[in-house]
Amino acid sequence: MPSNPSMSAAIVAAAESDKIGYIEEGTTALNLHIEAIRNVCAEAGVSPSEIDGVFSTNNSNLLAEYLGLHPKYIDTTAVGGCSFQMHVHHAMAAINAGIIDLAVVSHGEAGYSARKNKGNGTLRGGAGDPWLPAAQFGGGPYGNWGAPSNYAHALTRHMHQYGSTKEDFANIAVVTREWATLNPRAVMHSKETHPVGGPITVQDVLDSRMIVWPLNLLDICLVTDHGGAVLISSAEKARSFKTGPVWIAGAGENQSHQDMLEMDDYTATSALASSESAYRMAGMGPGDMEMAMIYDSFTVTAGITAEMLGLAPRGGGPSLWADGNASPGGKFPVNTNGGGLSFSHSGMYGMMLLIEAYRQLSGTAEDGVHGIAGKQTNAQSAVVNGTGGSLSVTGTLVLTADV
Amino acid sequence: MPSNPSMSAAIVAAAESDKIGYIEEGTTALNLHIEAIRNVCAEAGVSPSEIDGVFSTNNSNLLAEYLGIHPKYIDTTAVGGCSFQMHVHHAMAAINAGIIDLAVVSHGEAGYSSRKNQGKGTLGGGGGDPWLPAAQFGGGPYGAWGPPSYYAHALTRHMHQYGSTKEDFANIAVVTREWAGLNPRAVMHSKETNPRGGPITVEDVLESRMIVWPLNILDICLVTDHGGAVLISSAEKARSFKTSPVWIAGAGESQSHADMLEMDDFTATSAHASSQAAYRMAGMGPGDMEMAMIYDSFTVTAGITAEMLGLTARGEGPSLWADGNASPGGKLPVNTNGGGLSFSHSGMYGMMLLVEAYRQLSGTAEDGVHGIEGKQTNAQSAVVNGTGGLLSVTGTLVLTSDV
Amino acid sequence: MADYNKPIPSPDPYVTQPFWDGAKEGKLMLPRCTTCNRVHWYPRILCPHCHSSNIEWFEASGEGFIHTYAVQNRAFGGWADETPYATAYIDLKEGDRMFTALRGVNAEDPTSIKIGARVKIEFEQASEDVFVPYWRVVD
Amino acid sequence: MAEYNKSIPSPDPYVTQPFWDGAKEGKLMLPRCTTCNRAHWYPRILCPHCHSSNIEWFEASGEGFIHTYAVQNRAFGGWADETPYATAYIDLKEGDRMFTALRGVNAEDPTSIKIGARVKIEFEQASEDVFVPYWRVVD
Repeated sequence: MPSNPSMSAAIVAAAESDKIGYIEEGTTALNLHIEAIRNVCAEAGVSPSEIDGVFSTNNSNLLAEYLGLHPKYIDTTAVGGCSFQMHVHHAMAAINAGIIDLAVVSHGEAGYSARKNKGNGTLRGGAGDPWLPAAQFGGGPYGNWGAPSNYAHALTRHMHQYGSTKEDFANIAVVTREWATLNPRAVMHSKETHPVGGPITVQDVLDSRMIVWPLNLLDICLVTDHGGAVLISSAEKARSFKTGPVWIAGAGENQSHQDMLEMDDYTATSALASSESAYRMAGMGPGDMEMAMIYDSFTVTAGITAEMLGLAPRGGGPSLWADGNASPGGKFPVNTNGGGLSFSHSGMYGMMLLIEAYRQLSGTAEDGVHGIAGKQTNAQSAVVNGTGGSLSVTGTLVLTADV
Repeated sequence: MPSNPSMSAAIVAAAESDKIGYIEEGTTALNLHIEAIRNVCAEAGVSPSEIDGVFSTNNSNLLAEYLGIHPKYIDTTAVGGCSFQMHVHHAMAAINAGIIDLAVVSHGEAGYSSRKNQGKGTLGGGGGDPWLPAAQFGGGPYGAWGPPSYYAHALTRHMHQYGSTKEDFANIAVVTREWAGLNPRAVMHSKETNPRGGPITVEDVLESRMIVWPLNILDICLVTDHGGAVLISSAEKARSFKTSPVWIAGAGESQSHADMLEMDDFTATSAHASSQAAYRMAGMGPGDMEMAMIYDSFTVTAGITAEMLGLTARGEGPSLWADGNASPGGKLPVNTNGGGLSFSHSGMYGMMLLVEAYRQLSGTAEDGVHGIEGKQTNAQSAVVNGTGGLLSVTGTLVLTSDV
Repeated sequence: MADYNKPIPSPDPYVTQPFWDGAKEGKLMLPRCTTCNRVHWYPRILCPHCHSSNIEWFEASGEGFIHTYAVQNRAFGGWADETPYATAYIDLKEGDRMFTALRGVNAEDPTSIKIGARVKIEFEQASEDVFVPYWRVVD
Repeated sequence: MAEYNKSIPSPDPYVTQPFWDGAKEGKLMLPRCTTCNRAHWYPRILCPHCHSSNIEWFEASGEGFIHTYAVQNRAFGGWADETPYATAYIDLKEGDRMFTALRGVNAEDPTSIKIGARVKIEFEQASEDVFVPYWRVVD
């Protein structure tokens, strides 16, 4: 039963940036944020390193990276000037749930300087703020043009560090395609659904067009249209719907960086931390999982994440897919919808993971009503991992079937 | 003490948009969202009206408006493809705290169609999606150019409906300036801080430049640079800092619309609902509040919100500031920092409200170390309200000092 | 039309096309839910009142009333040439509300404009395909 | 310089100017925290290691090693003319890491590039004020 969170949390310090108001010499929104965080920590007598929850409008990921933090709760809710009251509301719920102990709510806004600086330094805008550290020193000036060109660097390093091979990772794409052939709605289900659909081999992956060495086209997810939604109910009401519940036994989130420039180890992600949180909350471990839905924007994403989730030894991520282990009928089904590689991936694949995990654990894979033979597994538990940004942020869930 | 939220919530349904994948006839991200929400509700056998928490990357405010619902928890966390796992994490904490009973996590992304549509219909972009309903039918085509040009319509309606006057609202600016006169860091503190600073009269407001009738420039907030931060700690640790705690006794949030086109009553905001939630959680009411920090992007924002927070009768918001009631030394101090009207307002003023409320209730107004005589009140409780968008979204907190 | 120097809406081909098609012919087309029989504005693929997908377009009266208004003394782009001008929310005779810039009013004298005043729709051609709806006070 | 057709970084005047000033003179300037004595990259007003604000700029060696790399076979804008080209993360001799496009490598043969290879910085003039750092393999 939910408990009233009143008085479960307190604001323990408040501070401003060094200067406020009409700052004639000019400033940036990022500097205002950082000054305020530094000052509030100084007043409270804590190190920013003790912060485990970051709340801001849009920029929590950047602020945590800038400060070198790895928060357990990240909120970027941005709905205008009341966002900060809502951040306090959200932080209270997170503290009440025992997810975090110390949150920062941060604000930095160069309302006045924006004019002088022609909109630069505002952290705003679709094209991005050209004064962002990553805009000055990240990929753009050097011809990085998107996720594939970033992620490729991780695969190079993994192969160097662990002696893994392109073939190892290509096999992830092959196995994932096997699942797609069992999903009539998968884009790459068959030659009927797409001219290049249907089964593929490791050789097909290696022979496919080289996009960014060492990533071939078939190492890379699709770019589709997709909409999805899930409903989450309180435990009390969870059995009152036409559809059945799948329980959230554990959940966790974490980040290691925002821009890949700040990624410490290119062969590891914060899925280690987020899955540890989720396993701990659930009182379960990787050995208790009967299937996995793993973010596969690229074969390298899935391979590395398998290691982080404790499903494969360090350096041996692709082995999870070897020898039919993760294939249809295998011991440990992975990405049973056909993955972002072969089912559908519109850019933010996390929702597809959720929907498939729900369907598998509620016995309704594929179409949400009944299971399709072969595709429907017997799994009663699943670890579900999402990865965002440039291997930057992760969220991991441990879900269990209703018994 | 926090309790483990494991199994306090369940995913009870999952569904997709009508079509997914390569949609050759094209679609929009908004349509994908709405289709998925409709479908997931149909599968679960619930009406979208039963949803009280909305989670999406960036667009929760729009989705709730589109569906005509008024959620109690709004999360727009957007950190890439893992955002949805994090939404589940956040929703679980909110359910565990008893804030909501049924959350929707929604995803809609026109990854494929966006090429065909030259980036339109994606809900993305700094310049905004030109296919958004509000872009086609809202203010832009008719010369509405920013918050003042929209908010003015609310003041016109308030005066029509309740017989209130421009003088009534102008007095809010006058009283707020009195507080700024006690805050050395207020932009409009005095002639020393700004050529136009120092005390003003109702006549000054009425004679100041007309920006959008019926809003004169002195009815409108400043546009400054500002950074601010607060730290929020668990109850257990709240007394372990150099600074002292101010307790979060109650918190609530709500929304009535996103674009003003969908605002039902131009003289009322969701601060009624969000403050009701906050008062209920706190077990307190408006009569228990000893001061108020009220979002004053415009005099009309503050005036209407005073009614919503239960501090005055309907239609009589500005009376809260009448007869010195809300002035320095008055019975119910309001906006003791000098407000967005005269202290500082960078665009999203909510953080300034929080910082000032913390300082008042911890006895450290103005500078965070000690109270300044006159400015420092004796208040032991405060209602703190933020308003975002176009009178769209509100968050309300009930804070109490440490005893 | 050649001199239409204000922002021009971008009709989207998936939802709002019937409105813009009607506008070309001088007709106000509105969406109505055939399940609950209520009109809504802006156009949607799901009724905001009863969440049905059964939405039809019909030709509306083009009549309404001023719900509230403001006078813009400051403006940008093409609208800067027209200051002061009055913007308003219009209560449609068929229900729900549209936004507009008012025609047939004296924006120099804001209080001469009356909440509740009767208005009729008219369309100004902004480009070959886009006719922007405006509302004119007829009282 | 006149023909520099790739995207040019926008130096910001509040934090990174010493770097760009150094670049004009062919020097690699790095920020270092004088409290914990560690260099960091990208430039900050707060040390990411110890959160001190005591940051100074110093002239670094301009030497480093390839940490990892990729070869871009697909590209946009000015970079499209240079495909395939190798991008890399460089471990700086003084600590922390920069991103770059590699000079002095054969990107046609990706595996000929070696992780751990020694690199030195050089600067290409992109505009009057902006000299973009690149790293050349010297092994």
